[in-house]
Amino acid sequence: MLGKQNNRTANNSPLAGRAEFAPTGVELAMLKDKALFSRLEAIRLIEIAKVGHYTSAFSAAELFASLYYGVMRLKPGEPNWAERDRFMMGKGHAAVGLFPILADLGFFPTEVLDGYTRLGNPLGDHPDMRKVPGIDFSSGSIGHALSAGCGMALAGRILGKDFHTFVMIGDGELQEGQVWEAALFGAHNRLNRLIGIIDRNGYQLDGAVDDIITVEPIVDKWRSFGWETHVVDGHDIGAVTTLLRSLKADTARDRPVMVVAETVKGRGVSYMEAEPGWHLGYLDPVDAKRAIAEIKAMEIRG
Amino acid sequence: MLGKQNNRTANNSPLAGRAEFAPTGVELAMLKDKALFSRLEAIRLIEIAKVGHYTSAFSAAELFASLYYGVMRLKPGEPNWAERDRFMMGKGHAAVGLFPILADLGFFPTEVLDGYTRLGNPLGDHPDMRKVPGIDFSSGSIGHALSAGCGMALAGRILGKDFHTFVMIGDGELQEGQVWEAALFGAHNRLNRLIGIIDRNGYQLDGAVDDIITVEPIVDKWRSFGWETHVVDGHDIGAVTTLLRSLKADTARDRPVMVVAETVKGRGVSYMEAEPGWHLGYLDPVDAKRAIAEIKAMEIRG
Amino acid sequence: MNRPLSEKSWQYRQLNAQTPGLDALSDALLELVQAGEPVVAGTADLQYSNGLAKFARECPERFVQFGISEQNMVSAAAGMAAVGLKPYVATFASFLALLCCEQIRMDVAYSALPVRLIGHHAGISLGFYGTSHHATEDLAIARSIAGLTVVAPADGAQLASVIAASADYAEPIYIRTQRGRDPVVYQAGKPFVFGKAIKHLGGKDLVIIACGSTVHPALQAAKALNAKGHSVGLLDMATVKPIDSDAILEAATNARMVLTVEEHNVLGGLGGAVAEVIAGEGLPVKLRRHGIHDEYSLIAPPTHLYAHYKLDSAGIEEIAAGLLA
Amino acid sequence: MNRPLSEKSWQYRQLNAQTPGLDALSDALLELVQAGEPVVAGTADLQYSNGLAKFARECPERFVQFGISEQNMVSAAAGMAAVGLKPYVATFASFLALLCCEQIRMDVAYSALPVRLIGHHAGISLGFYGTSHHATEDLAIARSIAGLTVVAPADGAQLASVIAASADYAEPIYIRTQRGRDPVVYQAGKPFVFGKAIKHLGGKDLVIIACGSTVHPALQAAKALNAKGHSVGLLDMATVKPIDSDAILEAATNARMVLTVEEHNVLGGLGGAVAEVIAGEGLPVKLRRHGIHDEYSLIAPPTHLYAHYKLDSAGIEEIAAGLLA
Ligand SMILES: Cc1ncc(C[n+]2csc(CCOP(=O)(O)OP(=O)(O)O)c2C)c(N)n1
Ligand SMILES: Cc1ncc(C[n+]2csc(CCOP(=O)(O)OP(=O)(O)O)c2C)c(N)n1
Ligand SMILES: [Mg+2]
Ligand SMILES: [Mg+2]
Repeated sequence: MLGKQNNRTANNSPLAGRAEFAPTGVELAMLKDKALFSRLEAIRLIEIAKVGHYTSAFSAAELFASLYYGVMRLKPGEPNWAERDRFMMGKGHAAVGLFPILADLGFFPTEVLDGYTRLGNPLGDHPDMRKVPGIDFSSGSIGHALSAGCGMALAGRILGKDFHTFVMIGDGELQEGQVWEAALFGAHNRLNRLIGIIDRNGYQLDGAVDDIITVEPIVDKWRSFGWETHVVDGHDIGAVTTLLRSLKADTARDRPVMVVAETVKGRGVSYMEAEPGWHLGYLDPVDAKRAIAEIKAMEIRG
Repeated sequence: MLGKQNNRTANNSPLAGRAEFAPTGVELAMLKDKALFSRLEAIRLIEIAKVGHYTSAFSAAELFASLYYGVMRLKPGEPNWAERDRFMMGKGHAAVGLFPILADLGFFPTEVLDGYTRLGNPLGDHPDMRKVPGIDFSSGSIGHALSAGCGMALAGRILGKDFHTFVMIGDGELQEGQVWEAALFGAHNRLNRLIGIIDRNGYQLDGAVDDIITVEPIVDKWRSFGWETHVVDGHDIGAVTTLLRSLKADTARDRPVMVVAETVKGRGVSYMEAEPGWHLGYLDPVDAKRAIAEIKAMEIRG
Repeated sequence: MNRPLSEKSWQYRQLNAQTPGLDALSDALLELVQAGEPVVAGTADLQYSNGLAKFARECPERFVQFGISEQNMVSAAAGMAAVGLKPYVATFASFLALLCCEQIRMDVAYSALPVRLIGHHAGISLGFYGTSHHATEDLAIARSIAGLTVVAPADGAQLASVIAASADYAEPIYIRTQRGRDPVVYQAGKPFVFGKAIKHLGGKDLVIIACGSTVHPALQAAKALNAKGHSVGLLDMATVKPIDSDAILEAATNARMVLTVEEHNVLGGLGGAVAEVIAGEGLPVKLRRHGIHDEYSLIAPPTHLYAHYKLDSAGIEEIAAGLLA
Repeated sequence: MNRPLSEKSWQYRQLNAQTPGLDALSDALLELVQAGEPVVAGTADLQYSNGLAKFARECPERFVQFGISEQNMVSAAAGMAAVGLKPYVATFASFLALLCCEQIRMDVAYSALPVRLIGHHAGISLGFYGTSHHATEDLAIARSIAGLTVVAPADGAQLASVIAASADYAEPIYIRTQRGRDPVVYQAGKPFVFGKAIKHLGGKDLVIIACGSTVHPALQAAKALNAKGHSVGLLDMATVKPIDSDAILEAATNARMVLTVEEHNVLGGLGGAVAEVIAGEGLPVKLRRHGIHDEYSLIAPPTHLYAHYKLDSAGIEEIAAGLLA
């Protein structure tokens, strides 16, 4: 289990991104549709709360859709199924984009969405594993998720299970030291069924990551920490799905893998893409309408 | 102050290690002597405590001697002198090798050493800035020191001072996430008067660092975190002193620098060098005598 | 999309402008800078939440942005203090008192350095952000750390007074604040005295002891009950540590009952501190500790939570009336 | 250097063999493994200090070495528990309860996962290692965290009983222990009941309430005083949370005075918990809280510190006698 790493270099996955893992045309259309759905629902839910993280959810919409409709092994009717793939996110504040997907898949009734953030409702700004079927781990305090994911992946090995553990983290999140503790631990223990995804949207709360505390060069950092590292366009849902499937299929890998998903914070709504201050905010229904129109037009835009 | 890094590559210090910074022959003899003195005194003090970190102090003996007798700007009679260079260490458990040096330099009376770890004495297993003149920052909880050093270096800049801040950290210490938070912060803020030194002795408490949680490749990690990084034989006190002096003199550097000092845990005592379990322990006076003889013979060994 | 957005839409960077109460911290710090104090202010990627964006704009050379690295922030602040600066560092109370608990103890409190730790959005004031963003443990944690002064100002004016008074205060301080929307309790400019409770009302039947966010609603509740013929007192225990034992004992000697009200777990915080004083004297007064009863708050907008947990004036009045019955 | 070393010399790896009391933890865990429990044990580069080296040797496939990454250890333990394991993770109390306070709250306690956190070498038992290695705040911190059970066994036998009882316990637990050199208080095999104080002696003048390291010396002090004609009781409050209010109230109703003794700050810990119960009932009993009086301990070998801070039997007797005078 422990020990020095073998000679396979950090980035030589023979399967990575191979065409055989690509979604079919029908699948691809469905996946794109689900990513739009996630965005549209996020707008609807935030209207209930009157404040929310639109842009953090939008940058991750293709990632959520790809994972839940195209990559992960799930039984929505049995949320605690022991063999399921796990997903958790350090950037828990993007949960508003994930809840609609979980409801859509049948983890819980869609009516629950309508009470988003209201007293007694299980759905808040951050995902809560004790309250929400389908949520594998709670978050909200940025930086814990990769550690929890290491624990899950290691437990899977100890229990002889073959599920995969996916952990999404923000690029600002890389400033939390605990992420690097987990990075060392995951590499040392060769947690080869652990797949991290960095939502590299370039922004955090107070501004551009590179202005706040730069985390570049991200790829060099993860390679130097012993992770197989790939870069992908995080809005090209076909490429994302192909890559993640191929990484799941690569049973010969001897280490964890990190996917750097290049994304745009606020993707789909022009003024959010252009104005990083939108990390948190509220859209008056008039503006929401225009945002919805833009999102619906994404399909055409590309 | 903030912003992207310039084009000077991570390792192109034009002055690093240049001969003009080398200690003279007389100096070199004195420095070597002080490193032996540190080890011998550590043995004496641990006999008072009846338990101590011999080997952590021995791997750092040349580093302590080089810094305090050959590199740092100090006024032992004025321990709070605002212009002094600062030193702190995350591996505070090696303080038993530093206290004798501080006393030798006149920071406090040497008699204080004789009460090491006794009730009411300021000297314990870890350095305490509130109690011990010459100690610039307290430690004992591994992982804080580089952050404190970042704060000092930044404060120096804000206050317009030109002192240097030296931070020694253990190789096991690199497993603490806070070290990597500080690494990002120091690089982002271009703390060019911050000089880190990793005592790369290969061992931590429970065994070899590479067996516990590997931190290799160390140099790649620090470079990918934006630090100018050098490797030196940590027991070649001439080379260490030359390098540290040249790094201090390099006023054109635009980033912090990390020196990876390759050392041997327990250096100077053969059975400690061979047996990593000596991280903590006690030498019966009979064995101490043999250890002392070996240390005194180091001068000849080389 | 070139049309400007509706006036009702807003984004994070406008939070400051929308919430004028958030200026209190920056304004007070800028005054210290102007007075020549070697102040630096820092935050961990929350400059709009705590209003330090204003300080950053007006005094960039004394502002430090730490990113999402709270522990590095606290230890680095200690390092800055060791070189002669007076750092004020701010983040959500949960990410300060809990996440940096050990750095606070070792580098700040044990080292006795003049660092000021501002834990804002304390208690359950972050509503539906949930437990990760709630801090109902921070007073207990901060109180257990030797050498750390703990204050919880009730409003922006009192916060400003605390900051002003902190300039000459040798000890490190943990300052627990809300979200910049506090109803006004105090007039600006009132000097703050560390360690002294502020007596608003004397009471023979019951004395309420509150701090921070509960002072205003408790005051309203006390007034309402007094209007109904009861004698209910109110003490603002703005300094939770060192606690003003004299004020507690005076209240406990003159009244039959004491009610502590805090936006915090009823274990170990303000109520715990008052219990220690009362039990230490063996006074026969009955103490009721009100707050969050050792559970995790539900999620909801903060005002809904305050109503649910009876931490608004109506709720406190109900609790107090129950004791008086 | 080929001659073997003297028998009096020793190194870290021999600590286990030198300190048989350290086997208690590993032995109890190995029993659970043998009973088929999905137990894993982990530590953060301290396997010889807590004796888990034995577990690691005998059951390597269930041992996890985390290196000097305590926070990763706690969150990863939560992740393991979420997949069905029962993780027991151990490190010095200061690096667990303080350094990982926020991870404990969020990932373990709020998530209600069956993680067992063993904070060893608590209090000032690390003597001249100093404040960084002392933990006189951990009980206050752990008590403030909702959903966390807090126990402080007095000796190896009680620790073993706690571990055995923990197998079927649904809640997360913080277990505060010493350095494996505790004088014997309990016989092996006594079943441990969470939440129930253990009454050693009844008392009419004074009841001493202790936990963990102070049970043994307090028992000796009580016996010595009783031999001198006093009536001094002793309760072992091994479960600090949830606290056994009934036992406290019984003691406080029958005795004139209560004395809590803890190797912990007198603010917020065992004494704080007892104060909350007593003041909550308005009992006129006088409570004296003894422990570390909101200061940082000096450094010295532990026994010297216990004498200095009056936490050994002679010191406790002196404090109690002062109250009885
Ligand atoms: C430990 C912690 N510190 C601070 C915060 C407040 N916070 C919420 S979102 C955020 C920025 C996150 O940026 P990034 O990781 O890049 O995520 P993005 O939303 O851009 O995907 C911050 C600082 C938090 N949730 N947790
Ligand atoms: C936060 C923290 N965790 C654990 C310890 C206990 N501890 C003391 S020394 C040590 C090993 C240090 O190894 P390394 O950093 O390599 O230092 P070395 O002695 O080898 O120079 C550990 C784990 C500590 N002091 N602080
Ligand atoms: Mg981002
Ligand atoms: Mg080492």
